[in-house]
Amino acid sequence: MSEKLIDSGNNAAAMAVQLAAAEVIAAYPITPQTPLTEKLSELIAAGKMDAEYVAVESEHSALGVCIGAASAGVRAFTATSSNGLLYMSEQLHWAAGSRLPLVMCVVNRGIGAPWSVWNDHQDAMSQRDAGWIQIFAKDHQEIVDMTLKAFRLAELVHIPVMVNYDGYYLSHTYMPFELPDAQTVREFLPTYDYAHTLDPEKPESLNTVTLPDARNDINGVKQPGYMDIRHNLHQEMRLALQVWEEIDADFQQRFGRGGTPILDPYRCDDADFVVVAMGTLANQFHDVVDRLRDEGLKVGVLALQIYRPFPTAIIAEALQSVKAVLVYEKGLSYGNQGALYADLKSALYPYPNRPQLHNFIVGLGGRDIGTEDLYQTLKTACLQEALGTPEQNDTPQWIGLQL
Amino acid sequence: MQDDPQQMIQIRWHGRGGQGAITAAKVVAEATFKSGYGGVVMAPTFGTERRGAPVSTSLKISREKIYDLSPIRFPDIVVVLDYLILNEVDVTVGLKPGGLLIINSPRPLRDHQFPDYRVAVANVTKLGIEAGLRKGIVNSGIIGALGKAGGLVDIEMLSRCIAAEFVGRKPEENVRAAQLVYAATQISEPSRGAANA
Amino acid sequence: MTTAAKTNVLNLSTEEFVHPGNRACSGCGLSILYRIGLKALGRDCIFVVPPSCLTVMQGLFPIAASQMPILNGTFASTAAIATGVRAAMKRRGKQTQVVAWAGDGGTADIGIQALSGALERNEDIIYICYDNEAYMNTGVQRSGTTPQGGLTTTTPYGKKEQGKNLPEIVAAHNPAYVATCSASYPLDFHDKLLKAKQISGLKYIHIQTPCPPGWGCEERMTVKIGKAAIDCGLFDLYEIEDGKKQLSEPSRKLLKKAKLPSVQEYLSMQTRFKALSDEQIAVMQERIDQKWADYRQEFCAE
Amino acid sequence: MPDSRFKVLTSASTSGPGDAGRTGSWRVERPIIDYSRCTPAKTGKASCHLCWLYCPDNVVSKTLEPKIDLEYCKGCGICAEECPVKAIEMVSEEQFVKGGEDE
Repeated sequence: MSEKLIDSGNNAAAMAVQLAAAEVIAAYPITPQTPLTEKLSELIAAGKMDAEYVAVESEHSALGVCIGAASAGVRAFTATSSNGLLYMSEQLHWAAGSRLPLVMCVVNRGIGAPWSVWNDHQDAMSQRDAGWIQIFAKDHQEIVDMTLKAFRLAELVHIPVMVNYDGYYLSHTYMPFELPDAQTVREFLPTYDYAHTLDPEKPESLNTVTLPDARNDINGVKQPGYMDIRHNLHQEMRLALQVWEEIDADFQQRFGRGGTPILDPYRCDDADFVVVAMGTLANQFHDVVDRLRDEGLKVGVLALQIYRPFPTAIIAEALQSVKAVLVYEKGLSYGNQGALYADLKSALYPYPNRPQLHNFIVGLGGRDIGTEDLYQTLKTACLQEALGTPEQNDTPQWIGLQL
Repeated sequence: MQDDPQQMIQIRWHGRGGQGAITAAKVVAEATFKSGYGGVVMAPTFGTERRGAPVSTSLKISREKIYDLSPIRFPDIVVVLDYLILNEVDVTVGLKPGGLLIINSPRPLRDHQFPDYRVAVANVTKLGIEAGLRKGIVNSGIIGALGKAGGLVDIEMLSRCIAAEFVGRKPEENVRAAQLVYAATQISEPSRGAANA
Repeated sequence: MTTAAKTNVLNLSTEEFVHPGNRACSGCGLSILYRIGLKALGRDCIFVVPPSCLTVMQGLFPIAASQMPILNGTFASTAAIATGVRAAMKRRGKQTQVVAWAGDGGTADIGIQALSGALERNEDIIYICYDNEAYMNTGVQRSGTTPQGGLTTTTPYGKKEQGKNLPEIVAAHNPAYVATCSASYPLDFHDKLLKAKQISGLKYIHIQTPCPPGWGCEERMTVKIGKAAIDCGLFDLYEIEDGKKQLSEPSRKLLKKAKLPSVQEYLSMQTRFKALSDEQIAVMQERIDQKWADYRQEFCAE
Repeated sequence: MPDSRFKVLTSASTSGPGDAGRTGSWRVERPIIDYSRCTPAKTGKASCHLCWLYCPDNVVSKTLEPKIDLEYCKGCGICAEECPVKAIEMVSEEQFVKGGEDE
């Protein structure tokens, strides 16, 4: 039986991992992720979850343990935040390159220096090119559902998946959600399978040094070079979008929730102005949109649910004919612009009637994102008839600066 | 206020690190959720919590799903787990006129003059000891004051949720503390006659 | 103390697990170890290997020079990855031996954090460090175990600091088993592996591994030089079980000798030590003499 | 189960000889065994076999007349150095070059 309960986002994630029957958990404490792995260690110690908990000495080792376990044929899980994610960066690339179907929760937090324990998206954005699928949850229900779907996606396409959710806004916040029934989850999520499981009876040497060029194997069959392997990762990561939609459809049939695996629009149908954001920030815009709609402005908000692979065509189709797209994000590529903004701009470039684009940087290192500020900046952007120079239009606006 | 589905009730809790303000807010969140509120969001102070330092926690309650998780700026109710915090923190910041201020204090109600607000006072610390708790355990007791003055959830539901939260940690004594406080809480109406929040 | 059957060259298995025509250098000490070590470990093993000469020796995609299942991993995480493989074996109910096999850089330097963690948790793995006393795979840079005075490409006038005593660092974690070996005594290594397989918990084996290009010697001298290091008492073969240290035969027999050959003989066999001054060599000799004086006290009093 | 639409290319190598090609070509000196001195060959009894034990490249056989696989022998000379009866001589490969400048 599914169960309705109220709990923290970290506990929601832990319960999803328990339902997914991950068998090896390795993690290193870091705020605000810590309670998630505390919960898993507690579930395992209490015998409520049948798994190995490995208390490792670093995040680098945490993902190392998962790489070992997953390569040896067992479903593994880890979680981290911020500098912990950066510390395991090398392992992220490694897991993707060896096509390990891992799932990791990243409880998003700003990166030091200076130290900040508060939320933004810079940690995840810094790893966008690692070859991991990156999805962003907006509430506890999505944490649970996305985590379960992430395991299935990872294991179908053999690409690791990072489930992102906002530190504190979700991790430490209590809100209601529904926990699916264990038996139905078992039916939804088949048993773990890795294409190259380490096995003394079928020995293979995994992740061997690979030459720039294709090379014949001992049977004279041509095998890929490094670039071919990486091209395949890219191609299949693009193809994973489709699989993600299929998984969502199946999930919806079984659990009654879903339908917005890639884009989650709110009042976007006839909108002239569309806000694009990820995570809780997108939800925070609901009230703002309602208010501006009441004032007669045709505004909507589009939550981007999956950031890598970037749903280039899907989002461009959705936005190509609106007047303006306003990208609000909690991170940026320093010295340039918001990473999401730049991605969106490039996705829309081939379309002749592409909309105006504006970029807003908010909430870095946990800076309060006032709903009133969102309302004011959005309203101003919508009413702004006289446009500035291309460079001015393209320059990100920082909201909430205090100096 | 419960009849309007759009209405959100926002409660801000002030305590000290280690006093259990988060646990108290969690219990109330659970109780309101179980009483049929579909939107309940309890967000603790974000960041580095340290024992003894003032902390605050926010609880938003609504019939509908809550999308805005930003911190509470204009609370309807403020709960203070230790009256000494009144000297350190302006707990009434943003509190709507006519809003409710609940204080754990050994002093009588008349010593806590807030003309714009309804004020509820109980000696939660003392009643907790009477209920059989260790000195300084106030988080279960203060829920009784909120139950009495807030009118959101009945004391039976609150008691059930307290018992569930404190499993293995003197659940009966904690429930008794809440019930003693419920009975002892004294309430004064705003003297400046502001509208009810 | 656990004992294992004494293997000799005649009863040593002729089953081979490493193919000829691999990429190891001519006269490679590691190759001797790997070849003989696999005979002891047998087929029911999974290897975890960080970047090292072994990575290259084991073959370039799509050809593997070894017949074992191998997981090549990142440099710093050998012991962590091995932990994960072991956890998976436990979940799958398999007794498969998990063997981490790394160089001195991967063990003493970049990999020491993960090793220390695995030691503290007493993971049920065999961790083998083949110590050729510098980063040989990348062209002979100093490592934490490069001996004082040793020439490398990053210590062009000789290393100033003393090398880390890694087996002692490991032993301070109190793991199930610690042993030192030499590539020049492959049968001693073979039998220590047989013993390690019988012990649960973390088994650590540290092997001094001569490397002709790195040490500056003729390829044919690999075995001779390794033996010289032991004969002069510089490097000793021992086992530590239940916290008790015991010298292995090639070193134990030195206890009976009144005087050991001078370290100079060993040093002069290799160009890497040509920058050492007479004073430095004298200090080195003093340290060795003191160590053996202590050993005689420790082991001959029993 | 992986989705059949996905090829999942990785670097997973399978076992076989000669990853580095015919490493016999690395040799500058060739080991030549004098069976009249070699202990097992001379006595006809399994004995010694140190050339087999120490060979890093698995190219010496553990037979009464030890054989060296010259296809892969890298010519390190450890066998010659360790042979207790000096039965193995390292001979310059130049001597085995067929023909001469005319060819």
